[in-house]
Amino acid sequence: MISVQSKKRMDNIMTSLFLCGAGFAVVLLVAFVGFVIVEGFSGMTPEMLSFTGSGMGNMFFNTLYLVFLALIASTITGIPAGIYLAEYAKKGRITHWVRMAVETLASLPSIVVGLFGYLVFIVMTGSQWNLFAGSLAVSILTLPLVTSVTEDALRNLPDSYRQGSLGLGASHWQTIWRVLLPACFPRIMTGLIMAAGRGFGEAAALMFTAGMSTDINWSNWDITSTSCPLNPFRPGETLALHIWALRTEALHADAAQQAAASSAILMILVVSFSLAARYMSWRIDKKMGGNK
Amino acid sequence: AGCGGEQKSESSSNTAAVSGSITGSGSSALLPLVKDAAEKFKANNKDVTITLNAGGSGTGLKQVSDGSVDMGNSDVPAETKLDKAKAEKLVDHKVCVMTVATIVNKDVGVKNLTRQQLQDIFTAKVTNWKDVGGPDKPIVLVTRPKTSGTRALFKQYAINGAEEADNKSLETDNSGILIQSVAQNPGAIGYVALPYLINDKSVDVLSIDGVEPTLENTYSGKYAVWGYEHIYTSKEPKAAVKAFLEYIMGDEYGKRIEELGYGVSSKMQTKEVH
Amino acid sequence: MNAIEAAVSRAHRSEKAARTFITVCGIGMALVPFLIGAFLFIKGTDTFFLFGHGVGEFLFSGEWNPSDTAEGGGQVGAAKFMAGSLVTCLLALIITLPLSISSAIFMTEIASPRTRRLIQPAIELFTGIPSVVYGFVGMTVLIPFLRSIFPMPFGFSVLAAGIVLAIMIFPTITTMAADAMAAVPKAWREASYGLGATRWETIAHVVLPAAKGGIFTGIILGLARALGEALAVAMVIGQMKVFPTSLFLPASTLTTAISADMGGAMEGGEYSAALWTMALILFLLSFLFIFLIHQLNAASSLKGGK
Amino acid sequence: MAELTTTLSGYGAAQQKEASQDAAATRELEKESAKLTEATFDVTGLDLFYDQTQALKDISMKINKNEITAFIGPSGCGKSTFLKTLNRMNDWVEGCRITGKVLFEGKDIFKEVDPLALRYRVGMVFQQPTPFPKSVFENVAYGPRIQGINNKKQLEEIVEKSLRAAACWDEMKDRLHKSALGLSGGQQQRLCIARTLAANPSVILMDEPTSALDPISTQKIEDLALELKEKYTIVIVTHSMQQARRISDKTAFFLLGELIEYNNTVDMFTNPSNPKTEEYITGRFG
Amino acid sequence: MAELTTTLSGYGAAQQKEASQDAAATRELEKESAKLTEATFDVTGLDLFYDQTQALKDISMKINKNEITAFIGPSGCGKSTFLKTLNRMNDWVEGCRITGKVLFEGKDIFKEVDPLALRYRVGMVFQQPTPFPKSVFENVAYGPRIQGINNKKQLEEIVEKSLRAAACWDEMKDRLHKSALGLSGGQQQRLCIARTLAANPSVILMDEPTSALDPISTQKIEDLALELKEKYTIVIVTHSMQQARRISDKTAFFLLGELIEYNNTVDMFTNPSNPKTEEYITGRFG
Ligand SMILES: Nc1ncnc2c1ncn2[C@@H]1O[C@H](COP(=O)(O)OP(=O)(O)OP(=O)(O)O)[C@@H](O)[C@H]1O
Ligand SMILES: Nc1ncnc2c1ncn2[C@@H]1O[C@H](COP(=O)(O)OP(=O)(O)OP(=O)(O)O)[C@@H](O)[C@H]1O
Ligand SMILES: [Mg+2]
Ligand SMILES: [Mg+2]
Ligand SMILES: O=P([O-])([O-])[O-]
Repeated sequence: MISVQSKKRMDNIMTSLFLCGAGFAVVLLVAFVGFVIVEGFSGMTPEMLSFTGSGMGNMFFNTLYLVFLALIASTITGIPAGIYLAEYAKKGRITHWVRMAVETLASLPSIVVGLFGYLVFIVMTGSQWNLFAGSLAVSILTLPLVTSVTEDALRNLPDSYRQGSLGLGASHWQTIWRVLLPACFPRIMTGLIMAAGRGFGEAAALMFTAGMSTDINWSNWDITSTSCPLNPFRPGETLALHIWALRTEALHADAAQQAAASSAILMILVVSFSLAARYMSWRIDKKMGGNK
Repeated sequence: AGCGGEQKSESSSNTAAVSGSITGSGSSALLPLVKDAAEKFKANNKDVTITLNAGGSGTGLKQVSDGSVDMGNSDVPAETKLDKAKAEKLVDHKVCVMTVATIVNKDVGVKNLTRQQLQDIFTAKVTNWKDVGGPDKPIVLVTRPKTSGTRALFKQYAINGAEEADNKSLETDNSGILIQSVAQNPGAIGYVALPYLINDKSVDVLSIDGVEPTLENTYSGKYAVWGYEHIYTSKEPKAAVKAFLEYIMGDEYGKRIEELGYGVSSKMQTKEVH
Repeated sequence: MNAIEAAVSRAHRSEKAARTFITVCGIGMALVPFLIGAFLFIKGTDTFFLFGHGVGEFLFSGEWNPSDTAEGGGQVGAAKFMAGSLVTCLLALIITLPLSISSAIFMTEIASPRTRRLIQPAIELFTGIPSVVYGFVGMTVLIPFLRSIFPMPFGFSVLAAGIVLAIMIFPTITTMAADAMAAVPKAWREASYGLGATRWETIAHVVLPAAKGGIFTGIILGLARALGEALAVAMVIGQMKVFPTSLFLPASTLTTAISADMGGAMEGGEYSAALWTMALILFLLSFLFIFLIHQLNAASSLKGGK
Repeated sequence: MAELTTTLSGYGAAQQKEASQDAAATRELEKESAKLTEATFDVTGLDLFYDQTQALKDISMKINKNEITAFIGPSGCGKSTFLKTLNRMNDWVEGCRITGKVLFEGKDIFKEVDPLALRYRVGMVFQQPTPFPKSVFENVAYGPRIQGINNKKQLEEIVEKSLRAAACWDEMKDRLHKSALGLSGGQQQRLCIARTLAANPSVILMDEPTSALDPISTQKIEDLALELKEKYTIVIVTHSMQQARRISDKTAFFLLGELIEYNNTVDMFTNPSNPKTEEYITGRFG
Repeated sequence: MAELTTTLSGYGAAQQKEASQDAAATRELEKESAKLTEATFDVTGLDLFYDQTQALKDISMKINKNEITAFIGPSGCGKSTFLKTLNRMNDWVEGCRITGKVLFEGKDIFKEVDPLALRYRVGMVFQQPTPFPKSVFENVAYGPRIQGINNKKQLEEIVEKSLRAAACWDEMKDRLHKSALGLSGGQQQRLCIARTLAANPSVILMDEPTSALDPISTQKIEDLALELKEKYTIVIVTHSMQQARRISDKTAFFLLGELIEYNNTVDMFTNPSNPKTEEYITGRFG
C-alpha cells in the first residue's frame, strides 16, 4: 500500500514538472516575441514607417484592409455555415461529411489555397491580383475556424435559452437571431480574432492573389481608381508578404532591417488587435452577463 | 553613344502622355530592377499605376500568356517554359543582362576556380577545399531549385551542363536566403546574380578561370555565365506598357541598371545568345 | 388579418428565408473543399495519365528527376519528400507534445482561472505570426545554436525543422487540449478527490483519459498544420533531396519541394504535374487525418455507450 | 380559427390604440363565458413515443379554465412530457411521435392551430429559470417583440404591467436595463413568469418552477400562482405533494406514463381512489 | 496518527495474504469497541464562509457509528456544504473558510488527519451518479488502485466484494469490462456506491443519492443503505422527508445555515420540538 506521503511526493513532483513545462513554453514564447521586437526596433528608422513607396505604411494599411475584407467574407459565409451545422442540419451522413470537409479545409496547405485562389478568383474571373481576391483566399483558410467556432458556441449554449424562446412562440430563426447569436457573440468574436490572426500572418496564399506590390495615392479617393487606397479591386502587398519579399529577394542595403522592423510592427499589430477585440467582447459579455 | 542623346530626348518627350495600369510578374531575379524602374517611371507619369509580382519565371510566362498580366518577366526564353503555340504569341524584350557570380563563405579563402574545378565541386566529385587549393574544410554546396533561371545559367555556362549533385547540396528557394546560407555556413559555395552582391559584402566572390564576374567582363564576353533577362508582352501591348518598356530599355535608365548590378543589353559586344 | 396572424406569417416567412440562406451557405461551404479537391485531382493526375508514370513509382521510389518539359520522360519518385514530411511532423509532435500537455494541464488544473484567461490569449496570439518570421528566427538564432551544440555539418536539419514546426503548432495543440480538459465534468474530479486521489492521480487517471478525444483532435489538427507549412520549413530544413536519415542532416518535404519549384516550373510540363501530384497527396493526407479524428471520436463515444 | 383569433386580438386592439384596460376587460368577459362552455384543454387518447419507448399511454383528461391543475408522480413518469405536449414543445424533440387528440379552446392543436400562435397563447415556465442573457427589460419585452410589437412606449407599458403582475416590479424597476443573469434564482424565476405573461397567454404551464428555489422564493411563486389563476389557466408540475396540496384545484397523478388518478385536490389527498396513489402520497415510495 | 493507520490496515493485511474474512472480522471488532467509546464525528462550533457569506453557523453535533443520519432542510440551507466539510472536500473550493472543530474518531480532521487518508475512510456519493468514463471494473478498482493496490487478483476480489455489497454484482458481472456510462441511472448510482465501498471506508456520505432516480432504483438504494449500516456509518442528505423517515435513525434539520433540530427520526417526525421543524415537515414550506 502506498503511503500518503509518497503519494504526495509524487503529486508535488508532477506538479513541478507541469510548472516547468508550462514555464519553459512561456519563456520560449516570450523570448521569441522579445527577439523579434528588439531586433525590429533596433534597426528602425522613421522613414520605414512612412506611407510612401519605401515605407511600410501602405503595407500596414493593406494588411488591415485585407484582413477586414477577409473577416467580412468569412463572417457572412462562415457564421451561417456554423448555424447550419448546429441548428438546421439533420444528424446523419451528409452532415458528417460536411463537417469533415470543413475541417479538411482548415488543414489545407496555404500554398495550395493560393494556387486555387489564383485559378478561381483571378484567372476565371479574368481579373488581376487584387485585395478582394486575396481576402477570399484568406477567408478560405479562416472559414473553417469561424464555422466550427460558431457551431461549437451554439451547441454549448444552455438548452434553456432555446427552450425559453421557443416556448414563447418564437420561430427557430427568431430564436437563433434574437437569443442564441447574441448569447454566443463573445465566443464567435474569439473565433474571428483567431481568424484575423491567420490573415495577418498569411503569405503563401496571397502571393498569387493579392499581389506583391502596392501603388496607392493617398490623395486619390475615387473608389474606382486602382490607386485609391480604399478600392478593394487593386493589388496590395500585406506586411507578411512584404517581410517575405524583403527576406528573400530584395536588393536594397537595408532590406534586412526593414524586414525586422516590419516583423516587429506586424507582431505589435497582431497583439493590439487581439487585445482590442478581446476587450470589446469582454465589455459586451459583461453587459449581457450581468455581474456573474 | 551618339544615339544615346536622341533616345533620351525621345523618352522624356513621351512621358507626359501615358496613363493606365501596368502589371507584371515572374522572375524574382528581375523583380527588383523592374520595381525600381517602375518607381522612377511613375515620377514622370503620375497617372500610371504599376503592379509587380514575383512568382518565378514559369509563373510570369504563364500569366502573360493567360493574359492575367501585361508583362511576363523571365530569366529564360519563353520557348523553354511554354508550348510553342503560346510562346509564339508573345513578344520578347531583352531588357538587361544578368551576370551570375559564384560566391563562397569568407573563411574559404579561395579566390579563383577553373571551370573544371567548379564542375567537380558541384557534382560532388571534390568534397574538400584542400583539393582545390583551399584549407582542409569540407565543401558545403548551396544551390537553387532546379527550375530556377539562375541555376539554368550556372549549369549551362559555369559547369559545362553537368547535373548538380542534388542529394549533396542544400537548396534555397531564392537568392536572398542563398547568400545568407553561404555567409553562415563555413565552407559553403553557391551562386547568385550580380545585383544581389552590390550591397552585400558578407561573402567572397570567385573568379572563374581568372575572370572576375563584372559587367565589363560580361559585355566583352570574357565572363561567360550570364543571360538575358526577358520581359514578354503580348503582340499588341497597351500604350502604358509600351512606354514603360521604352523607358526601361532607354539610355537614361541604363545608368541605373548598371548601378543595380545588371548589364545593359545594348552594351553587349558578344553576339552569343544566352 | 389581425396583428397576431401577421406576426405568425411574418415569422414563418423569415424562417423560410433564413433557412434557405443558411442551408445554401452551409452546403456551399462544404463544396469548397470538394472543389479544391477536384481541382487538385485534375491537375495532379496528369503525372499518371499524361506522363504515364505509375502510382507505385510516385509513392515508393526515391528517384526524383522530372523533366521540366511538356514531353516528360523524367523520374517522379516522391518518396523522399513524403518521408521528409512525415518525419518532420512526427518530430515536431514529439517535441511539442510534452510542452503542450504541460501547459494545458497548468492552465486548466493548476493555475487560477484568472491566470488562464491571461495565458490562453497570449498563446493564441502565436497563430498570427507569419511563418516567414518563424523561419527567419529559426535561421538566424536556432541554426547557429544547434550547430554549436550538436555535431552537425550544416545546422540546416530535420531537427531544426522539427523545432520550428513544434513552436508553430504549440498554440493549436495547447488550446485544443486545454479546452478539452476544461470540458471534463467537475463531478468526475470531485468523485476522484472524494476517493482520496491527489491532483496528479486525478489528472492521470480521470482528466487525461476523459479529455483524450479533444487532445487527439488538437494533435491531428496540429499535424495537419505542420504538414502544410512551407515557408518556415523551407528556411531551416536545408532542402537536400535525400531521405531523412539523421536528425542532424538536411532533408526535403512535400511542401518545400512544391514551393521551391512551382513558380519556376513550366506550365503543363512534367515537373509541374509532379508538383501538383504532391499537392494532391498533401490534400489527401489532410483528409485522411480528419477522417481518422472522426473515426476515433466515434469509436470513443461508442465506448461511452451514449 | 375564428375563435382563436378573437381571443388573440389583445394586441391587435392595443395597436389600434384602444385603451389597454378595455382590451383586458373584453378578454375577461370572453373568458367568463368560455368557462361555462368548455375546458381549456381537452385531451383524448394521447399516446406519445420517443422512438420506440412509449412515454405516455392513452391519456385523456380535461383541464379547466382559471384553475390550477397540478401534475404529480415519481421521476420519469411523463409529467414534463405531457406538459410539453400541451404547447407542442415536443415538436422540437427528434423521434417524438404523438397520436391522439388535444383540443385547445375547441381546436385540435395538431391540425387547426399554428404552433407559434398556440405558444403565444400557452406560455411555459421551466424548472431552471431561463432568463436570456439580456437586460431585464429585453427579457420581458421578448414575447411582444416576437409578436411584432416594436413601439417603445407600448413595450414599456407591457413590461411594467407584466412585472407588476409577476410581483417583481418593485425589485426590478431600478435595474430594468441591467442583465437579467445578475438576479437571484427566485427573482429569475419570477422574471420568467413575467416574460411569459408579457406574451399575453391565456394558459401558463409550469414545470417544477420552484424546485431549484429556496423556501422564501418558493412561497412568493406559490402566492403568485394563486393570484394569477384569476386571469389565467395554470398547469403546474411539482415533485412536492405539499405544494400540490397547497395551491392546486385539481391534481393528476402519473405513473410510468399512465394517468392513474385525476381528481379534485382535496378529494385526492384525503381519499385517493387508487391504492397506488395512496402509496405515493403517503410517501411509501418516490 | 497511530490509530488511523491501525484501522487503515485492512489492505495491508490483505497484502500479507491473510484471509480477507479475518481482516473484516478484526475491523468489525474494532468498530464494536469504538462504538461504545465515541461518536464517528464530533462537530463543535463549526462556522463556514464562502468568501463573505456565511453558509454554516455554529453547528455542533455528533454522528454515531453504524447509524443512518439524515440531513433535511430546504434548498440552499447548507446540507451539502456541511456534508462536504466532513471529508474536507471543501478544501477544493476557493474562498471557503472554516472555523470550529470536527473530530473524526477522536482526531481533529483539520489538524491531525491527512485529508487523503481522511477521504479513504470517509467516502462520498453524489447527487448525480458520477461514474468515470471507464469500464465498470476500472471504476470500482479506482479507489484501491489509488491506494496502491495493483495486484490483479486482489483487485478482482475487491471489485466483486464491493459490487456484491452494493447489490449490483448480478447485474454487472457480465459487463464488468464494458463502459460504465452505458448503465442506467440507478445502476450508475449503485456502481458509485460500490466504488466508494471498494476504497474501504468506514463512513459513507451521500448527497441526495436518489434525487435523479426513478422510484424503483430509489427503493433499491434505500434497501442498500439499510443493509450497509450494519458495517458503515452513513450520512445522507435528502430533500424527501419520506425518505428520511423511511431509512434514517437520526435526522438533522437545517435552515439557512443553522442546525435547527437534531433528534431521533421517530421523535422528530412525531413530535418536533421546534415550530419551524414542524412547519417544514408538515409541508407548510419548502
Ligand atoms: N427527448 C427524449 N428522448 C427519449 N426519451 C425521453 C426524452 N425525454 C424524456 N424521455 C423519457 O420519457 C420518460 C418521461 O420523461 P419526463 O421527462 O416526462 O419525466 P418527468 O415525469 O418529467 O420526470 P422528472 O420528475 O424527473 O422531471 C422518461 O423515461 C424519460 O427518460
Ligand atoms: N462554492 C460556493 N461558493 C459560494 N457559495 C456557495 C458555494 N456552494 C454553496 N454556496 C452557497 O452556500 C449555501 C448553502 O449551499 P448548499 O449547496 O450547501 O445547500 P444545500 O442545502 O445542499 O441545497 P440543495 O438542497 O439545493 O442542494 C447556498 O446559499 C449556496 O448558494
Ligand atoms: Mg420533468
Ligand atoms: Mg445540496
Ligand atoms: O530568377 P530565378 O528565381 O528563377 O533564379
